[in-house]
Amino acid sequence: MSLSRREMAEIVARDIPDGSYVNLGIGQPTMVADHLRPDSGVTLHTENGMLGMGRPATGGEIDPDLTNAGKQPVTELPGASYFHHADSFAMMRGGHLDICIMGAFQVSATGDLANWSTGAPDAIPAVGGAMDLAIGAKQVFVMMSLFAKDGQPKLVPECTYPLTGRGCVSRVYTDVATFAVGSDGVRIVETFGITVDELISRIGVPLVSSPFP
Amino acid sequence: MSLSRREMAEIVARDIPDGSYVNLGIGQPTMVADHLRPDSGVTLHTENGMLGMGRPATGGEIDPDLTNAGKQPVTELPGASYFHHADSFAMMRGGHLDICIMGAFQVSATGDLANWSTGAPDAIPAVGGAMDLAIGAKQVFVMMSLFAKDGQPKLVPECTYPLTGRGCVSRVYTDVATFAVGSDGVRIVETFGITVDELISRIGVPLVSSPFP
Amino acid sequence: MEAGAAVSVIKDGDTVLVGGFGMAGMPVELIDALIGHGAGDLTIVSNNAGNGDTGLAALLAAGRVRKVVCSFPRQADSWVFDRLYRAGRIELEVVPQGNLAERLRAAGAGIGAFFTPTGAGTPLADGKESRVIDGREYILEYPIRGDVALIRAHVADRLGNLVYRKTARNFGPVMATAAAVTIAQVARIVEAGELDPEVIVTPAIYVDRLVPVEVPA
Amino acid sequence: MEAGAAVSVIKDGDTVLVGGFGMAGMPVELIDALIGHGAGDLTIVSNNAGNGDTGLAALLAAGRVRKVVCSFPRQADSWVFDRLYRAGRIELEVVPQGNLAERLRAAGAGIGAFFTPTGAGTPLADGKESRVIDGREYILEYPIRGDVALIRAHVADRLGNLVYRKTARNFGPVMATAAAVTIAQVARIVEAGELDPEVIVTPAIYVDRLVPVEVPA
Repeated sequence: MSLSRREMAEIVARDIPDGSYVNLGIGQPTMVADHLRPDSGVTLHTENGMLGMGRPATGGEIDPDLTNAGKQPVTELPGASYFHHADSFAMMRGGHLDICIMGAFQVSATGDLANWSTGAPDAIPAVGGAMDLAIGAKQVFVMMSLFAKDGQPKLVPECTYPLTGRGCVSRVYTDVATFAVGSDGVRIVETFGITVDELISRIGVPLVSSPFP
Repeated sequence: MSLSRREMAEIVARDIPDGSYVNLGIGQPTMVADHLRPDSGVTLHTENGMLGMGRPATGGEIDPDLTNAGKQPVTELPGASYFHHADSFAMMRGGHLDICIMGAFQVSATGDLANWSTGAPDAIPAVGGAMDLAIGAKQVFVMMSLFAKDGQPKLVPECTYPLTGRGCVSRVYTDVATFAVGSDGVRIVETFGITVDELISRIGVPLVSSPFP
Repeated sequence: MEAGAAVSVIKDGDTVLVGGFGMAGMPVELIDALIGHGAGDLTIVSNNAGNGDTGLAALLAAGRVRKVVCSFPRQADSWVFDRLYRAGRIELEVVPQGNLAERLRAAGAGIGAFFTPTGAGTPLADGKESRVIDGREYILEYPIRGDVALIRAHVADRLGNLVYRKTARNFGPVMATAAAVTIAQVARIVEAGELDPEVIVTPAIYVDRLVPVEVPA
Repeated sequence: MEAGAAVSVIKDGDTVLVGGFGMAGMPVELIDALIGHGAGDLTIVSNNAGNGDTGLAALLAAGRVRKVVCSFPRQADSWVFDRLYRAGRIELEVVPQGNLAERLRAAGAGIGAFFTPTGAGTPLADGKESRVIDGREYILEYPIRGDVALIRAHVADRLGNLVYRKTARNFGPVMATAAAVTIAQVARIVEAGELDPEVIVTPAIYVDRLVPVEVPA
């Protein structure tokens, strides 16, 4: 059976090595935090200027001066630090984060990412920190459903939506399979309720079924 | 009579507007600090990472972690702040300091500054922060004797020593005259024990004797 | 200084840097004073383009803004900007958030331009100079300077040294360096020497005017 | 971690960033450990090129350094460097101090290159790309990356968050961002949470190894 959003978050959390520095993008990726072991030593970065972000704040904990990148109130863990926006994005752009996790409209076979604009002519362009996140970590993990509502695959030979970053995605976590994107192509890491043959038949991207080394 | 080094420092101090942010270069310029009125509101910057530097430290005040750019122990004034080297030089390069005061080997009629190297073939090149200071303030004041030991003027039509910065000097304080360097040439602001005619005869730079506007 | 007097330095046509990320660090009282002051034809540089009907959104609604430079104008409650944009009554320059922060820093730091990997190969790089350095593609970005910066800090001393609170720090420190005149609203002003010199985030050299704004308890 | 074990990561041929401005912030014990460790053919990036016969000067005297990148090698007591340089036994790249700091920052911040006004029109710009931007001449400078940074801070927490003391801060924070491995010697290590998150200068993400070194009272 295909994965629920919660199960996807569990799978991603399992793949984050202990002690990693991680940025969780807005939306679905924030759910990953719920599945990190407290003793994992994983430190969360939020691009609005903090390392050591804790869980969402509730009730009396809510402080309007302490939010995540989605502008939701959060808490602070022991050992946290604050810094300004230029320092925060220097940390990202400089490749110091181990993993960024983002949603996507499309990912290409060469790891191109499209997640900021559908290119609709009447859309108001808004990119936020997406392009900085895309190039700003040693690894970029994408979380998305593999198929759009109209059944079209979102893992594609080449993105048709405007790009967020080129060749930046290393892993794609979807509801029916996890993929590793490398210089030699896209490999299936794991499937969930779908056969490799069916995956291959429904996606126009050449897939390698051998386990990722 | 020509000015002593102490008198030169007094004259420079007099020309620093109240409330200015000022960097005093190594050597003679540091003497300017002794002549600033305590109520002048002048804040001293030292490029090794401090605003609000106080007088030299003595005795028990000496702290090896608190020095000026000449690596001499100094003190801290109320309202001081510390910052790292990239921030300190960003402050300079960004034009936030009002005045930098430096020594010089030569200054040209167009405000070129030469003060880091005599170009001697066997010299070990060493620039420190000189080039950053030269371009790093709204105004650059130079303090120097007008004539070298061999009698050659150090205010010259064109520098023969390697440059520190181009067109950066706005005032030249010497033992026998103060000069203002502007886009229209070099004007004599004040003379000390020398006539304007003698100055003109001893310097190969066209001088304007009218008061600086 | 009173907020109205502080913002009176802003002239028609000015570029105004406005701190804040959402409401954290947003200098609401300074923006309100700017609305009261009346300057128009402004270019606003800020991370967002206004929320709801207050603050930046109110400034936009008052017709004072010619152009917005920001990373993320489109939000659930950005209806004022959305309406003006769709009506062709406001210009928009979208800048990736990190490039926005770095362009502001470059302005403050005297950097003429810099090569950034962010945005390379995307539509936001269209028309920009690009270059491959050590096998990676970069685009050339230029400084964003402000005539005035409006920021919110936590505590100032009388000289203008600033400390911030938590993630409300965000754009304040870089914007303070990038504008000819920086106006900071703060919850409290203390004497010089009361802030530990080791913890000052924005040195006083970057701050021109202080406006105390009481924070509701 | 003990100093010797910490610096054992340094290999022949590495580029080592060494903090400090004169003795303020100089990681003397880490340099001593590096001398004991024995790696050679090093490129040292530091503001100066050693003073007297200890620290960096001793490393140079031991013949371990192929090249020095610094702003100011020539000092009253830099006889070790002077001798090696005049004997043609060491390479020197002189970089204006602010360009040195900014090139280190660029390495840490993922900036591919930047245009700086410092040095334009001087012999240190020879052979460098230059460009006039808004009427001012700039030269293009590239990042300086280190394999290892050796820095001295004041207090660390167990995660590696650092605070510094006074002007001993100098190059530490930028060098920490610019190296693959950053080793900090500190006077004291406290528990996570004991340092105020608002005052941390170097976040733990930049620090790989901590070496406590007792400071003589």
